[in-house]
Amino acid sequence: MDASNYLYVSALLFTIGAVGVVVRRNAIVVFMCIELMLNAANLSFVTFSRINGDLDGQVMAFFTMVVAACEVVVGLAIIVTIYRSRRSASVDDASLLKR
Amino acid sequence: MTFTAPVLSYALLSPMLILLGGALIGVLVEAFVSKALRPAVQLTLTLGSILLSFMQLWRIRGEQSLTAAMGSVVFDGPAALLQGSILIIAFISVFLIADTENFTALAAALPGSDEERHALQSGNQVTEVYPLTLFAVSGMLLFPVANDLITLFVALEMLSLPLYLMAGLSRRRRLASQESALKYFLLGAFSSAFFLFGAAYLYGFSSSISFSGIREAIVGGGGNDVLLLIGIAFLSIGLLFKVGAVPFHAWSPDVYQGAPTPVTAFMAAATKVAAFGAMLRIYYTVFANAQWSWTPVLSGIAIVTMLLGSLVAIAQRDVKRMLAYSSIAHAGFLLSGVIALNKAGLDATIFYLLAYGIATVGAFAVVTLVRDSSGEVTDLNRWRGLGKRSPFAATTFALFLLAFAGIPMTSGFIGKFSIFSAAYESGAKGVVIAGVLSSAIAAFFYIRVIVLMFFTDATEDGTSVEIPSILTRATVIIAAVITVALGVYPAPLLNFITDLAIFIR
Amino acid sequence: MKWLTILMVLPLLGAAMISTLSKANEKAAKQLALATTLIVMAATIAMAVGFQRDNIDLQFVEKYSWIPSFGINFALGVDAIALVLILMSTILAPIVILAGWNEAHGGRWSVKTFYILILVLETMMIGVFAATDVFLFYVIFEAMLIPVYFLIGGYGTGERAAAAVKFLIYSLVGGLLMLASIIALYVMSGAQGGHTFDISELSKLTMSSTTQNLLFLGFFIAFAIKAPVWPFHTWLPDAAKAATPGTSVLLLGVLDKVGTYGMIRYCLTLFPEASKTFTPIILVLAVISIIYGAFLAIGAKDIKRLIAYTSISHFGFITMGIFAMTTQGHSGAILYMFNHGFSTAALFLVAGWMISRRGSSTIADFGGLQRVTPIMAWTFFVAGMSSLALPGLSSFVSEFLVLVGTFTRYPVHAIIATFGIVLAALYILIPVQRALHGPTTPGNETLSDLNLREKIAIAPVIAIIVVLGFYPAPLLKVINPAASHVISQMGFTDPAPTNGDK
Amino acid sequence: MLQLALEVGQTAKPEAVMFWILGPLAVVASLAILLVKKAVHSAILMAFVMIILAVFYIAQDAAFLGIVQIVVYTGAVMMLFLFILMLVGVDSSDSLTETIRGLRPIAITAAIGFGGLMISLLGHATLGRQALGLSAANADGNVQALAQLLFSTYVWPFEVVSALLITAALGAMVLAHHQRTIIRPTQRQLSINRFRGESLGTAAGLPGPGVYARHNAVDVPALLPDGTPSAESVNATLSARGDMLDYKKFDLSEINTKVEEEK
Amino acid sequence: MTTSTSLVYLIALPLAGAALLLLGGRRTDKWGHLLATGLSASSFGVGAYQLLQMLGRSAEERPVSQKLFEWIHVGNFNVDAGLLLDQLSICFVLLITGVGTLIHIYSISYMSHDPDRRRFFAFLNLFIAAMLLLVLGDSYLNLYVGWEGVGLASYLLIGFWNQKPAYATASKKAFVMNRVGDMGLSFAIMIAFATMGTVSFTGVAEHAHHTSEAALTGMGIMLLVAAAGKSAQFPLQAWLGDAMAGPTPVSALIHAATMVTAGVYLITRSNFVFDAAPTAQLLVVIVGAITLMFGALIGTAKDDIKKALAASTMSQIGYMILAAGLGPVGYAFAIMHLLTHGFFKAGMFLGAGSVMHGMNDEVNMRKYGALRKFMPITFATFGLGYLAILGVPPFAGFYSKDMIIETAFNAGGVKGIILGCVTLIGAGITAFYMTRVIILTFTGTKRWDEDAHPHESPWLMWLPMAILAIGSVTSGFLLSRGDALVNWLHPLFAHHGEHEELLKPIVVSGLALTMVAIGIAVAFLKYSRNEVAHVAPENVSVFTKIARQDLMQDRFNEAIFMRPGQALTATLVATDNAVIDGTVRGIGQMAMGSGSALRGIQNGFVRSYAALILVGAVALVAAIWVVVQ
Repeated sequence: MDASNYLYVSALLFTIGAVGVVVRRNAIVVFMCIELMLNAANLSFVTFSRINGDLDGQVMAFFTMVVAACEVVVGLAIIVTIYRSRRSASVDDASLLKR
Repeated sequence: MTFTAPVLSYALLSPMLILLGGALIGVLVEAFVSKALRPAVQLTLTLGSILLSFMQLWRIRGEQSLTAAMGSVVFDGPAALLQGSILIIAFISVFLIADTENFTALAAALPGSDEERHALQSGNQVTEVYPLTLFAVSGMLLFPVANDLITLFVALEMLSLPLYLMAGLSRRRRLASQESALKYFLLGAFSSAFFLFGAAYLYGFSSSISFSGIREAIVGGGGNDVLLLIGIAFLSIGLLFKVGAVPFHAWSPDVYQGAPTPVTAFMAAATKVAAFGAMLRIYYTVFANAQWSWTPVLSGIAIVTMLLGSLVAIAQRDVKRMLAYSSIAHAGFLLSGVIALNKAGLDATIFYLLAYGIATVGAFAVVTLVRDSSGEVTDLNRWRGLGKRSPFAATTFALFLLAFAGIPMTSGFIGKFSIFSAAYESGAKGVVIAGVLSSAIAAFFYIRVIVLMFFTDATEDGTSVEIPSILTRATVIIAAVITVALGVYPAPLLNFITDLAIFIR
Repeated sequence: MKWLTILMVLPLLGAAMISTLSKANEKAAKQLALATTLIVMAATIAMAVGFQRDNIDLQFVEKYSWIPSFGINFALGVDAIALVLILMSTILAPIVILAGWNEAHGGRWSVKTFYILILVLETMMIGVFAATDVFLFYVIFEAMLIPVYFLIGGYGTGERAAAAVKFLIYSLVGGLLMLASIIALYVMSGAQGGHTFDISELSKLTMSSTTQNLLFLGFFIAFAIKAPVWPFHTWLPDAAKAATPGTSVLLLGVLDKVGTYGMIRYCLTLFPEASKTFTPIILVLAVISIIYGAFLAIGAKDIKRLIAYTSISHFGFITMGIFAMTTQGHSGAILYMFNHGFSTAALFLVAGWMISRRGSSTIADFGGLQRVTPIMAWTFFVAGMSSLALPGLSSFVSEFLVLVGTFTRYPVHAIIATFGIVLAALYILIPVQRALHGPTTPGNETLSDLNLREKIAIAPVIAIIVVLGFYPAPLLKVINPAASHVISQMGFTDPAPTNGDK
Repeated sequence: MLQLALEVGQTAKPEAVMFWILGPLAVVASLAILLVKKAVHSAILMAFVMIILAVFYIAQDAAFLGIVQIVVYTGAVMMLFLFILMLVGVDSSDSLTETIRGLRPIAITAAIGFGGLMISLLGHATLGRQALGLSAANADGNVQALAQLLFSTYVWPFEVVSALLITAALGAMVLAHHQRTIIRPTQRQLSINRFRGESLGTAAGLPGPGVYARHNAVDVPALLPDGTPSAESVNATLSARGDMLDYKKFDLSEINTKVEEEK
Repeated sequence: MTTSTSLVYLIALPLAGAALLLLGGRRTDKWGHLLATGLSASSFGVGAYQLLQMLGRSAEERPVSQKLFEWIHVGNFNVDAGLLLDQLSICFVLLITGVGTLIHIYSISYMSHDPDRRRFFAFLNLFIAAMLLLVLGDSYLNLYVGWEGVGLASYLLIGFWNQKPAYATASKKAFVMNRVGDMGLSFAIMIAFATMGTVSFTGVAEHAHHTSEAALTGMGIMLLVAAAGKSAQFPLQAWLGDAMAGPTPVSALIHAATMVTAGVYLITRSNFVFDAAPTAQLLVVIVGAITLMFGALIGTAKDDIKKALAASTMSQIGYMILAAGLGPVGYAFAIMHLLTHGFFKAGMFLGAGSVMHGMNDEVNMRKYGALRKFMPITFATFGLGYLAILGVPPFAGFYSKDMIIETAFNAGGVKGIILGCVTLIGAGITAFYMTRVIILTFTGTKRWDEDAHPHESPWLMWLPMAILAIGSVTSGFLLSRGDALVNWLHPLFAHHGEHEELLKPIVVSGLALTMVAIGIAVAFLKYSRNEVAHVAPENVSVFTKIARQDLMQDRFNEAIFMRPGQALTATLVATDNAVIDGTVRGIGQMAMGSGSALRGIQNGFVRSYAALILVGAVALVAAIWVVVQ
């Protein structure tokens, strides 16, 4: 089987994630879509790692996971704070700042 | 399988290590020092770490090494200059952060709740901002010296995460502040994903995640460039997002406005230095040989960025938003230094970064001074007649604006001149013309603010200017002095930069 | 002796001393400012005495390294053109201060600030003419906008803020165009043997004609805005109307000269070929300025705007003289710059006194002043005569030289421009008739005549106007070598008498 | 098409089968994330996609990552998401109608353009070198090889990531931790306060609202034995909100408290 | 050429007087007029001395020059402040200082009640100085200084009573129309410099013969324009009538005897140009002829005594210009008529001033009448002037005017006949309107207002009148005796071949006298026999109406220059604001507008921002796709 097929999946997942960020209003879902994008990137790393025959890509993917975990902590903390203040998790409600 | 222990050259890493150590101690201080003592201890600790870090940096400024941390970190002249600039900016920004009026007393408390009121009355302070700042600064120091994609990504997140958090800690208008944190965070993470995706393709193209490996792959050629181009494009999105280039700029006005002003100052100045530092290294060393592919696109982005930043700034009614758009325009100017891709461009960009960063901190510092009973007043209409009520604030603000506008005798002019001449030298005449044009547009709104402050009479509600704390005043004065000094006699710094700013590969 | 540096430092010292005074001590600030400018004037005259007038090289040259990495020097030096303009500036400064003794009082800020700004401006006025490094010139060219901006916006009248902004924006836009050209020059100098901003080095650059044309335009438009040449002139009437009379004198008398001075010093020297290419267009613009400025002056209802428009007309003459490329035109233009400084000063200062007494600058509000305030009226009249270039007054010599110099090469332009002298009679005599003649109209009966201070201030101006009208030789002897040097460097020789091609 | 033609040995066929089953599933599931209304469902689908990715990792000789993906990512991170979803309201479902004008067409066009272009570009990509498998790199075992890299070549980022973790923890603390600004009194302290106070008047506890009052409502103060209304008897929140009725008008001291004996 | 060091005093003395009186202010009120008169007289003395010196030298040695100082030296444009006194200028010097001094004396009394008398004398002195500079300058540029100087002095003196708006307007009009002429002089100088490389009289004279006719014609026409402006010749004649707003001595000095004759001087002085440019010369003649008739016709309809005299001046100068245009043969006669005219016209103006002085400054002749008895001296001096202007032998005008008529006839061909007839008819009309003035003013019944108390003027006023009257009587005879003036001026002009005479001199004189007699007769019939209406009658012919309105000259100027000029000014003012400033503002507003529009992108929704990033990414990918394809 051709390993590049994984790349196509990765690209599709990345695209879907990116669109999700744009179309979904729930902050948590938006954030999940970002996670999907990160996962897609990871899949590319792993695939390229296999193609290139070295493990640097896997190391990078590992770091991505760690960093993503940190990001999730911070991000969810922010979302919760906003939710507590506004009683809403919709990103559209947070639009005081504009123009 | 044998394991060889890694060798780290601690001397070269020490500026970062000192800061990280300071941050860790700061976390411990949060846990163990009594509330009353914390602000003073944290402030001393933070300033001490930055100072120590700077002193260490000064000692090693002449060093060059590609293997400072097993190849993850490169240390050379530009690295020293950029790190030094970040440390200077951070140092005076911390003065602003130390002003108690800017941060919420208790971030977890609901806006407007009893709990918040109690916290305010008890003089509570979120002293955690100090270690967060130190973490951010160490991330910024790491960003321009990173020498592989992993370190670059980690540094990017390391400078971003504390800033996401700090953006939400404003004392007044907390809903807006939290909103800015959310926006900054979501968009930041979104752009990180692009960055990462691009990194993956660069890795796919070059079979290496180290900069040298990627550069060799570019020089050596091989297959076609599709993977490389995608990699460059997406990696650039992440970097351009950080510097606020159009069309990846949309976060910055909102975040600049919503975040506590000291954080805005710090973010606007230091992040730019770090991000442009990283860009310089990447484009000047890694992507240099693929110049044909990215200079046209980057030129287009630079032109659009300058023009849009200047044009939209004209229509702003809020001083922080106006400064945000101005910083977008400046990102465009700085991009022309990246495009230049020559020694003059490197020198000019580094000089511009320092000059602009310091003036930015100064300008935002003045913004923190203009207050009424309910906090900072950022509505430009209420800045009318400021020159009468507070000559100090108005005069220094005017000076910073003139520096932004690039009027001679200010650092901004030398910066603009050097960066445009570098860009012109490289043949990017369109960028220079757009730069000149947008400077003209930009001058319009800077002058409008000066008119507002000096030539119009105050409205009824009379914004009062609080007597600034010594530290804020110090920031303003230091920034003003440096801005003028670099405008009148920039030769020493320029020579210093010229001698030092040589990338090693 | 480092004359030029001394000249530039002296006003700054004065400003520093004034800044130590308390705000309430207005009188001391004024006296100190006056004393400083007088000392500067004396020093300038002392320097001018030592000027070798047959030496076409730069004199009193000084050079200090400023920003070595860009090849920028703090380089000063004067030739005859610069010397004459510096002389004019430093003579005008004390006159302006003395004449506008009280004009700082209506301002937004203290009297002290006003004089600090004036003195800083004087330093820059000297520097801008003395600079021989293009970068230094540009720095001062732009930086001097700032004090003027605050002088107009802070101490002016009426729509002062808007006028100040208009002035600044116009100038900045022009300046930025020039900056683009300077950058190009800098880069080219780097490619052709090392970065430099030395004007004589830069003039040796080789460049394609397209490049030269574009760079020329960058410089020229900046200067045309400054000068101001039609159609870049609309800032001037507003600024002149809003500014205090003293500021207006410095604005029209000195600052605008930077534009015409720049045309000679930078446009012609750096881009001789492009100058030739654009000469036809520029001459047309100059002629339009002459006629257009005159017509608008005739149509002006406000006395300050009127004077501003007359200046547009006069700057048209100067520009025409510069680009006529004959020694007569050139010398005439340079002399015109000097003379215009004084005739405009006279007009503006007297107009300023009239306005401050009457509380209005609308011409229609005056009437019959000759009976009420004869001395003021007559000084205004003399100033007006100088403005319309009456023979025997200084402007005539220069205006006629410009015309005759232009005629030998461009007869049609000169003929059209000459119609300006009829229009000049109208734009001066109309306000003279309305304001000075006729019955004394209500509101003017109790105006007071010039006091001693004002007489002392205006006397030297009138004296210079009259003396130079009859005896311009001392100045012309200084100017001529420089003017013919420029012309010959451009590769021009004066047209020989044609005898009608017989 | 990438000239990868990677020989994956005996696993070739099973991997292809696995890929062609799970690949489309992953795409469909992720699409579903966008389309389902309830955030919880999105989260479940997300976890599903992650697990599929973990399988992909393992299939591509990244066993360690596959495990980490399941344990850390799916197990911890996604659970954190779910936890927060519970906090925010698990039942809440989003409306999927677009409220920002013009955004949806832009998003769809961008998505199709982006996906289409990316796939088209990948189709054009060439590597210019031989594609290798990981057999050599993983010779000593995947985990060992990764450890070798992590603790030598990438030790610096590895160390630095710790700072990131601390930042995250600190950040969560800052935003979520309610520091006590007022020390909550202990039972003992309360007792002391009650009995060692200035008067013993309230030692027996505060009267409830409405007691002896003229009305039996929570916003009507109780009457003390002497007929005066007691402000303390009404909930502080009500007083703060100004919802309490003016207690003065319930004062009985002004009317004659002496009850006439019924004859 | 002889050099001298004393020429400068001619100018310096009156100039010093002007400066002293103007700067001295009220302190000089008491003796200022005396000083001014004295200085003018001493200037006359210097002039007389120079004449004596000159007489003592041979014809070639007579011109005297003096270089004062270096004036304008630029490249090959070299003009020094230099003076030249030759046979031509000495005539003018003596006329100016002589008549000028008399008028100073007259003014002492005439202006004695004016609080600003000192200023008046200052201006008179200024005028004398400027006029002397005009005739003494040795180059066109020096002449130009005097030329504009007299314009200025004239402006100041016409507007001396400028508190009256009409007077102020009149002075402005004079100055502006003079400036049109000055423009012509500027052009002439420029042409001279461009073609001959010199602007001095001697230089131009040397170069003239080898310069193309086209250039000389251009220069000549421009000189004619200048002359027309200063001498109130067609088409720049309109200002002279209004200039009568000034005090009467001014009219006598400037607008009769001296300044208005500067045009004649200029043309005569430039004889070398006109001699080589026949076209220009022809134009001079035409202008002279037109003005001659023009002035005469206006003169017939004016009721204002000064305006009638002004019209007469215009007409007489037309004679001179015509004569000057006839070339070498006419120059001397032009100068002769100029001199005699200087005497009799100045005398008549002073007479008019005397009348006005006695009549409460009334100028309307219809309110005079029968003043002969009350002002005998005035009547006598005025009458002598009248006879002189009519050309009755042996009064001055007879010699000068007859010569001009004669020369006109001799100009040859049709041109000669036309010119001769014009000059003859002009003489007749002159007789008519001058007789009308005499009748209306001095004879008939009194038509004064109630409060008028006519009386003879004091001696200080009538003495100058008397002296001038003597001049009116004798000057013609003296100057033409033995062709004294013609021979005197002869060295300056090109020699002319003898023309064949069309008519014998005696025939011309006869014809002229006949015309004069007809004119007088018509005037007698019209005015002496009928009662003169107090108010100008309205039921008059169209021609009279037009003549009263100065032959529509003001209307013409208004329609052709003033209105379009005002419209142009208004248009330009509007254009400046709307178009040029509007463009600038428009650019500003465009920037503002686009700024506001672009703000719309920043709609506050984080999802839009993300979409923007996504779109940016798509754009980048698309760019790559394009590159790769």
